[in-house]
Formats: sequence, structure tokens, C-alpha cells
Amino acid sequence: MSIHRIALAVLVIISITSFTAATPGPGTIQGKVTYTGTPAKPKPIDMSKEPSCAKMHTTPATTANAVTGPGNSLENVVVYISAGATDNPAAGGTVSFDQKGCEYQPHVAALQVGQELKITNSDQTSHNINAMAKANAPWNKSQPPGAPPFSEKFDKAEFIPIKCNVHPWMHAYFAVLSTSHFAVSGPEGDYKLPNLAPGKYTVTAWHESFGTQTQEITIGAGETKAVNFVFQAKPY
Amino acid sequence: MEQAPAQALRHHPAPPQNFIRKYIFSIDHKVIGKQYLGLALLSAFVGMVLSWAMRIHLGWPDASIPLLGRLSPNGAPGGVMTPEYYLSLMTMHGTIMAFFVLTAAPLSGFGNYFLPIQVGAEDMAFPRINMSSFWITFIGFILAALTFVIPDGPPISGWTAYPPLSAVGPDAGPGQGWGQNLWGLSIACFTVASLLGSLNFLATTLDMRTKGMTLSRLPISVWGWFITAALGLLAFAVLLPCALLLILDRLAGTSFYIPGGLVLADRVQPHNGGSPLLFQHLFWFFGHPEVYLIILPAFGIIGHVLPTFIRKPLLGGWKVLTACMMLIALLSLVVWGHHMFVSGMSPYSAMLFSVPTMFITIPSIIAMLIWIFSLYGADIRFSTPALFALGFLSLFISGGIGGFFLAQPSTDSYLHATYFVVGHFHFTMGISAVFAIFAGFYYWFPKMTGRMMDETLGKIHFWASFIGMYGIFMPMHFLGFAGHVRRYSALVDDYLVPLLGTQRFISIAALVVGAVQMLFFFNFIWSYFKGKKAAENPWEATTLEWETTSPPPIDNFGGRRLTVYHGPMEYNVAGSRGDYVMQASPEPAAARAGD
Amino acid sequence: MGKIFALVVVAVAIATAYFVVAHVYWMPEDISVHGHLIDEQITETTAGAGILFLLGQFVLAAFVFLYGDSKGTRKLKSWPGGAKPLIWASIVLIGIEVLTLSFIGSKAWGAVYFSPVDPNSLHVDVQAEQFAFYFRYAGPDGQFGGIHPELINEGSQNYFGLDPANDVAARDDIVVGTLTIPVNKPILLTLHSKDVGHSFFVRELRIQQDFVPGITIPIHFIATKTGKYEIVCTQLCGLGHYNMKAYLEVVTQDGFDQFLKAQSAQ
Amino acid sequence: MSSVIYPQPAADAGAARAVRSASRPAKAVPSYTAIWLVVGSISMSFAALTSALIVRQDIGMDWKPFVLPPILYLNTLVLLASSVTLEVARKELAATYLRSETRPHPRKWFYATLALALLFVLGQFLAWRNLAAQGLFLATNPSSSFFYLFTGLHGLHVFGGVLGLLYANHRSMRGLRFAAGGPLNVAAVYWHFMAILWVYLLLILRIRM
Repeated sequence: MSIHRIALAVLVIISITSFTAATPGPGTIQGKVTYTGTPAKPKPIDMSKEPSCAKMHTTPATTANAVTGPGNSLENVVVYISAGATDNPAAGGTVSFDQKGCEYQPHVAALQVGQELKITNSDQTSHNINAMAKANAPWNKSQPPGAPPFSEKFDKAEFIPIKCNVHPWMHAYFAVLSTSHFAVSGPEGDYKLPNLAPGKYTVTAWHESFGTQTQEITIGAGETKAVNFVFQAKPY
Repeated sequence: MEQAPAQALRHHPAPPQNFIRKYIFSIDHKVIGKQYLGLALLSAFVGMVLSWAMRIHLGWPDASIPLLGRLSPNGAPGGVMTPEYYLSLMTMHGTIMAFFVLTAAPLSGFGNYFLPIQVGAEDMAFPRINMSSFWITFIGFILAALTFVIPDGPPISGWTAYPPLSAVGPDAGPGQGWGQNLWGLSIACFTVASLLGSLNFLATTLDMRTKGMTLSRLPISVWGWFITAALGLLAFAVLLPCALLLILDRLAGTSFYIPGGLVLADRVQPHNGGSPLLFQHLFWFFGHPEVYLIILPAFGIIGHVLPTFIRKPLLGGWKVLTACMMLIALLSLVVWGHHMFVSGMSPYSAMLFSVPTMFITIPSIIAMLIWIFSLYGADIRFSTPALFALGFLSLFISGGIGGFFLAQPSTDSYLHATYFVVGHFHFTMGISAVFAIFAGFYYWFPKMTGRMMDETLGKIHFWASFIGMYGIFMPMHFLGFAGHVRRYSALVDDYLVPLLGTQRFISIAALVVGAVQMLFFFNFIWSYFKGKKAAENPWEATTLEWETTSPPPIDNFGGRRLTVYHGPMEYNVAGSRGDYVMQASPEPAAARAGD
Repeated sequence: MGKIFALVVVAVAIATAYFVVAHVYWMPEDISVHGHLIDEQITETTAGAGILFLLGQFVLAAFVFLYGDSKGTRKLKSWPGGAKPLIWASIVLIGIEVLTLSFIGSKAWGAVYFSPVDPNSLHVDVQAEQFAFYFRYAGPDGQFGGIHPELINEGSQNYFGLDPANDVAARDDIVVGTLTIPVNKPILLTLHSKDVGHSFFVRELRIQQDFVPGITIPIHFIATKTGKYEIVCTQLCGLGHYNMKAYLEVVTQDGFDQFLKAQSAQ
Repeated sequence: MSSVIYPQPAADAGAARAVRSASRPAKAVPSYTAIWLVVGSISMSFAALTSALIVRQDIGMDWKPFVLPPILYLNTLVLLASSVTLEVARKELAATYLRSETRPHPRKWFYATLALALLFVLGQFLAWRNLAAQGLFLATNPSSSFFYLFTGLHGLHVFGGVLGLLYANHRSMRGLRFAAGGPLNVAAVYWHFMAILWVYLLLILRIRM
């Protein structure tokens, strides 16, 4: 399993390096996502219905629909090139999506159209993954404890809400994007879109609770430009 | 029917020669009866295999069932059953067993084959309608079977298919898309076929009786089929619109059963104002009579088989048992609400439904006493059919007792939807009916095939089944007292975990009983080809089917038209050849010894 | 053959009777005010039905035992008096039995459903969904916020579809996944479903009541014993039916007040 | 459809009585029994649907009544008229039959019945068009749902009745069995039931709208 992963990682690196070699001095867009206003504070989740999960959390798990960090930074924001990218190499490798302690990891899984998504259940209980897609075909599969991981692909770009009916608090998103230039903001709200050929781009940032924002930016060869996003947080 | 001779061989100008007309699209009620029985055997096998898979999963939740993984990679990834696939199997087990086995075999199967012969007709009143009702049933079966191969899988809403779960479509979960649609269509087909069948049974019994076959001389089995057909004509007539409205809610976006403001799959469902309780009322108005559609033919078969092997008429003759069956049928039309005590129905109507339900026990108990006390002073011949008939009596007592608990709102409010219910209805409409089917099978097999079934295998089959069935379903009653909820695919509740051992015991019993049924299938096939030849009347019985060859000719009596002089239960008659007088024998009924 | 049959039937009957009478499997201790009525009803029914069960099996066994295995030499007799006495016996005896049971049973049933709701009982709003129960307390203002299905969002734990932005009453509503109630205090539950049919079953409370989509069903009771009990769903509601559960915590009045305080703090 | 049921021409009997007996079937005709069972079963189905309508209207708060398309009343008259013409046809044919076996028997009243039947179906279709024009479709509102359901199901059964009449006609080609024959009696029972059923359904709809 892990060997398989490593092999894929190696492949990715090789492909990227060869690609960067091909185009001289690719640019990079990076930046920080923050919010103003007061977001709803994370609510603790009552997992008493599923003791096997409850005991995996020393402090009760909290809602993840607005995860904030130091300096008003905002996590789980999908930032991607929505227009202007001339090249669209297929993102290699597999995106993995795990169910652990009755929580989805990651909370927002970004992947490219046609990219393989590997879904694992590390819990001692049975989960069902209900992909409530609209553009793509919706599906709803159970994964009993110990059942092998299964893979899915999506053929249309879409932000797909995911839920587990057995544990209604479990919610997540599959961000299926047509481009391979995407990133999800980390704990500090920072993101990075490397390997961009010189040109004019539209950068879009999407957050599950606070909506979408776009910015235009032009980068030259080898440039690294900062694009920051500020979302208006809602208390409810 | 004084012009009777004029219509001799009406339906059979010449026995059809080509294979298709003779065995597939035959209008001969005997072939159709065999087709129904064949379909029932196939369905029984399928339903049993489903229950094995369920029992294995219940006893050993992590057990991998390789073949299952092959059958449905989604439903059982790596052979480990998913919760929804358990419910799919449960739904199809219930549907296939209740409709295609328990309704099809005793009524449509044996009824088709023997009702015309027992009333002395050459065929059903409407042979072509008869043929079509089998083939419509068959289409229904195919539709049900298709649910296993479509990607969506079979529905998960149980054989009762309560809306909104069954009505809102795929948002309700796996199997609720095309699986549920096919299921609905399958039920609709079965319903239409059953209505046509009932029509045939009633018309045949009323108008096709041969000379001298007065109502008082009808065999009890005919009474069973006749009353059942009458009940079915009313009950299925309600199921049809009930299913139609469900299908419309699913496919045409109407809101008969679906209320407004329901949120499934994170979207507000586009329906408004419907009433789930409306469905429950319509469904159970059919659903309760349905259990009597299943058990009344069984009553008839037992009432027919038993006298042959105790060599005595039933106590009170045909009148008492028939009256009981009629009373049960009538009462069954006004008690459907006892399935809905805790379903949000007015608590007052709960009490109104409770009382007539309790009163059904009276005719049932009278029927039981008639059978039991007919044994008094008898001379029981323990052939396999007799054993199954006696087993029926014991099992039906055990099943009926549970009714006292479920008929009262107060006690039902604890036992409702627990394994007590599962044990109860399996004993009454499930196993009792199955035992009656087996009794009929061993009893009539010689007539249908011209060969006897093997008695030794038959007896082993009986003993293992009889004890095994108690091993399966009695503990379920106990689990019910412990509050063990039914329709659970795994035991995760704290108070259920300790009950896993009992579930395993039941599973083992179920697997053993299942294995024993293989013995029956073997006996059936082996005897069909190699069994020893059967005489015209191997059991020394009195009714008309034993007046003709085994198997009977295409027109049942080889051009003869029998005239009936005697009742169906002229056993133990002094001064007759042997100890019995056949219905069509001209000899006068002498005084019965012991009376 | 007849003797074996008789023995098997008797053995089964006695074994069954033992398991029931010895309460090898039985209801848990009742913790509600009305529960004992249901328990008595079940006991009475067990007695009445049990006698019938044993009688039936024993008489069947006896007759098969006595009248089986003859060589066809015995002179046959039929039951003296024929069917009539049996018919009348069952009509009278069973008639009396079922009427008695129905009559007493109606009292037990009435105790649950016809008793008036105590005006100052604690009102908890219950919503069932695939596949969990959620419980709502009115909070300090004693008012429940309105329910807006389109606002339901489990991701942010808005299970009831409350609208705190515009609806003041909704802001202090307490929504939890465990039903905590004070002991010996009248409780009023209003049951409504978010999606499909469910059921509310607590064995110890002797209460089972379906959730019917589209309507709200009230039930009320008084719990008489502190402790932690399981609430399970008994109405087939989909793939997670087996795992649809919640806990009922019956606590002292102080414990309950602390629970409310802690919840309001969040 | 057995052949045992046709009374022989009554030579001396009073014509009127003969006609009556001729157009009434002999005893023990399975098809004649069956048609009454069919009537009973269909009544049961529509009783169930009626109770469904009543429950649905009283429970759901969303029942929007609408004005029934006036053409329905015209259709009702048409259907009732077809029942009358069918009776006339039967009587006339019975009379012809009793006079002689061989005389070609008139069928115009029979064809009139068929024509009226088709007219009725057409009229019902126009009623649907009328509703659709008002933006009322099957799923628009429970009221319209039940309207389409009732009219549609009844229409299907009427269609079955037409087939039955055609079958009776076809049978009657084999000699002059048309008048007294089982097939026509059976078809007639069903046909009159269709008329009664429709009047009942119309009343229900009229009352609940």
C-alpha cells in the first residue's frame, strides 16, 4: 500500500520536474486567506451515539464548517485558477480521503476531474459516504469496518457536499476542479499555486460557508506574486 | 348443469402436441398448477438462500461470504455485507416468501391443480385467463429478481415499503431508486395475477361442479381455496390502488403519501401535504388479510389431509371448520389497525381495532380444537403427510399464542417491532403454511407425478424441520421479551451485544434446517424419476382426485363425468369395501362405527 | 412414531414454558410511573396465553400418543358429545379471557395515552433523522425557535433548521444528541421527523412511539430512577437503522440544572 | 363463454316473456358469475381510492378545489345514452332471434353504443385538455391528482368494456347467438356498471371540489 503511494509520489515528482524543465521559469501565485467579522465559533460534537469514535477524541471534536487560525486566517479554502491557464496537465497521483474518529480527513478534498479518489474507513464502525452530487452522478455507499478502500472518479467540475447518514455530524466536500492548478489553504490560511506559465490568470477562492471570490492577476516568467483573499464571515 | 355432457372436453378439443402449448403456454390447469409449484419451489430456494446470508451476517457480522461479494461488489465489498445490503436481502426475502411462495404455492399451485378435479370439472372456468395469471405472476417474479442485477440493488424498505422511505426515491438511500420501482411493478403484476386467479377459483367452484357435488359435499380444501379467493378478490383490489399511488408519488411527482418539508440528502423534497399513515391504512387493509390468504388454504389442506390419515371425518363435519374459516376471513377485513398501534394512529382507534383482533382467536381456537379432538379415538397412520399435518397443529398453536400479546395495544407497545413479532409471524403464516405445503406436497405428489416420494427421507425431513423450526423461532420470542429490535443488520446497542450468542444459536439452527430442505429437494427430484409407481389411490382417500389415474388425463377423468353421492370424509364406514366410501361411488353410506 | 412425536411436543412446550417463566430473557426493570401497568398486562397475558399453549400442546401430544401406532385393529370412536361442547367452551372461555384482557389492557393503554399532560412538565422537542435523534430544550427564554427545513445544515450542527439570524427565540435553543431529563418530573416530548418514519423506543420507560413525517406526536411520562438508558429506533428507516440510537440520561434536579447551565454557556 | 346457455326459440310462448327470458342467461354461466365478481372487485378498488381521497383531503392542508370542466356532464349523458342504446340493441336482437334463426339481425343500435362509447372517451380527453389549459396537471395539487386518477382509471376500464363489446360482437358472427348469448349479457352488465361507476365518481369529485 505505502510502497504504492511512494511510487506514485515519485512519478508525480518526475513528471513535474520534466514539465518545469520544458517551460523556462514558471511563475507562482501564493497568498493568505483571512476573514473579517465574527464567524460562528466551532460547536462541540456529541458522539455519544458512537462510543468507538467518542473515545478517540480526548477533547470533543468540533464542527469544521468554518475553521479559523491565528491572525484571522481561514482554513479549508479552495484556491484555484478558474481562467487563463493554457496548460492543464492531469494532476497525477491519488487523493486519499479517510474516515477516522467519525470525522472526515481532510474536510475538503480537492481533486481534478478524472483524478482517482481513494476512500478508506479506519473506524471500528460502519460509515456510509453519501456524495450528493448534482453535475456528476450522485452515489451513496456504505463501508463496513475492515472493508477494503474503494476508489471513485468524477467527470465534471463540481463542489460536492459529502455526508455520512449514520453519523449526521460528518460532513465534508469534494472540490472537483477542471484545472490542475489548485490548493487548499492550510492552518495559517496560506496556499501556493506553483508552475504557472507567464500570463494573465483568474484566481478563485471558494469557502463552504462564506462563498466565492475571484481576483485577476498577471505574472511574468519566474515571478512569484501574492494574492490574498479576505472573506466576510457570518456569525450564523 | 344438466347439459354438462355437451361441454365435455370443451377446453381440450385434442391434447396439444407441440412442446410450447403442452408445457409452457398450456391452458391445462394441471400444468399451470405445476408451473406455480415450480415457481414457488424456485422462489423458496432463493428466499432461503437470502435468509442464510442474513443469518450468517447476524451471527458473525465480520464474516466474509465470498459468493456474495461476487454477486454484488457494492453490497458486499470483499464479501462483508453492508447494512443496506442486509436490508435489501431482508426486503426481498419477505417479498419473495410472502408472495411468490406462501401465496403462490398453497393457493395458486395446489388450488389450480386440484380444485377443478375435486369439484369434478375438466378445467378451470377460464383456462386462458388462468394461463395469463401464471405468466403475469412470472413476470412479477422476473421483475423482483432483476433488482439483484441492477447497479442500484434491491430496495431496502422492507416488504411493507412504508413511505416516505419507499416514496422519495434515491435520496432515501441505496436501492430506493430503480430497485424500489421494479419492486412496485413486481407487486402490481402479482396483484393483477392474483385477482384473475381468484376470479377463476370462485367461478369454477360456483359453476363448474359436477353432478351431485353440492356445497355440503365440497372437500374442505376446496372451501379453503374458495374462501381465500373471495378474500383475495377484496384484499388485492385494495393493494392495487395502494401500490399505484406509491408508484405515482415516485415517478409522477404526486404527493399522496409524502408530506411537505422533508429533508433528505440535504435538499427539501419537492412534495407537500401527503400522509404516510394513508399508505399504512391502505397497505394493512390488504396486508392483514394477506396473512389469511396464506394460512386459510393451509387450513383447507390440513382439514383435507388429516381425515385421510386418522381414518375419521373431522369433528363437526365440514360445517364447523368451514364456518371458522369464513369467520376468520370476515374478521380479517376489520382488524388491519393492529399493525399500527404505535404508528401515531389515534389511541382510541387502537382500542377499536384491538377487540375484533382478539376475537379472531375464537374461530382459530375452535378450528384447532376440531383438529385436535378429531384425533381422539383415531387410528393415525404416520405417513409423511400426516406427520407434517400434526406438526402444523403444534406449530400453529405456538404461533397463535403470540397473537394474544400483539393484539393488545398495551403489550404491543413494548413488543412491537421486536423479534417477538418476527417469531410470531414466522410461526403462524410462515412455518405453519410451509408445513401445510409440505403435507400437501407429500400427499398429492403421487397424484401429480404417478410416483411415491421416499418415506424415509420424508420422515427425516419432517423431524429435522419440526425440531429445527422450533429452534429458530421460539428463541426469537424470548429475544422479543428482551426488547431485541427487528430489522437490525448488526447488534451495536449496548443491551443487544450480550444477545449475540442467542442470535448465533438461531443462525446455526437456521443453517441446519436449510440444509435439511436440500434433502427434500433431492427426494423430490429423485422420486420424480425413480420413485416407486403410485396406485390411483395410495392413501385410500375419498375425494374425486383419487378416482382418476395418476397423473390424471388431460380432461381429468378420461371423458367420464362423475356423479357424486357422498361427502368428502366418509371414512370408517362399516360395511364398505375397506373402511371408506369414495365420493363418486354409488354404494350407500352405511352407519359410521363409533357414532 | 406417535410416542416420539408426543415426547418432542411435550419437551418443546416445557422448555418454552421454562424460558418464559424463569425470565431467562425478560424486560429490564421499569423506570416509569405507568410502566408497571404494562408489565402487569404482559404478565397476565403470559399467564392466560401460556395456559392455553400448554393445554393445546399437551392434549395434542396425549391424543397422538394414545391413538397412534395401532395396527389398524382398534375400533375407532369419536369424541363423545361431538363438536358443540368444544365450540361453546371456546366461545365462552376465550370470550371471557379476551374481554378481560382487553378491559384491563385498556387501562394500561389509557395510562399511557389518555392521561392528561401536566401543564408544567418539561417540554423537550425531538427530531429524528437518518440516523440519529436530536433533542431541543427551549433555553432561558422558554421559547422554541421556528423550524425551517431549508436551513437544516448538519455541517454546522443546525439539525432543526433554526434561524438565529432573524429569530430571537431560536438563539438560545439548546440542541443536543443526548436526552437529559430530571428524575420524578413530568416530561413532554414532541416527536417529529426530518425525513422518513422512525420510532422512539426506550425499553425501561415501556414507551414505543413512531415518528410520522408531516405530523408532530406528543408523548409524556415520568422517569422514576436516575441512570443512563438507550433510546433506539424501531421503525425501518434506511441503511443505518440498526445504528440509530441515543442515550437517555435521567439525572437529579441539580444535575439537570448544571446540564442546562453548561449547555447555555456554549 | 360456454355454449350451454342459449335458450331455444320459444315457439308458442308469449313474445314479450320470451324476449325477456332470451336476453337473460340460463343459470350457472361462469362468465356471468365472473362479471359480477369483477364488478365487486372494481368497486372495492374505487372504494379504496375514495377513502384515500377523503383522508388525503382532510389531512393535507393543501387541497385546492377547482371547477370541474362542464363537458364532464355532457360526457355523463353520452355514457348513460350508450347504456340505453345497448339495452335497445339487446331487446331488438332478442326479438329478431326469436322470430327466426336465419334472418340477418340488425346491429345499428350496437354500433350506436360503440360510437357513444368512443365519444365519451373523447369527451374525457377534452376534459383533460381543459384542465391542462388551466395549468392543472397530475402532480399540481392533490385535487387534480385525484381527478386525473379517477378519470384515467375509469377511462381504462371503459376501454376494457369496449373490447368486451367488440368480443361479444365477434362471437355473434357465428350465427344468431348475439341477442341471447352469454357474451353480450356479460358485456352489458359490465357496461352498465361503467355508467354507474362514472356517475358515482363524478358525484364524489363534485362534492369534494
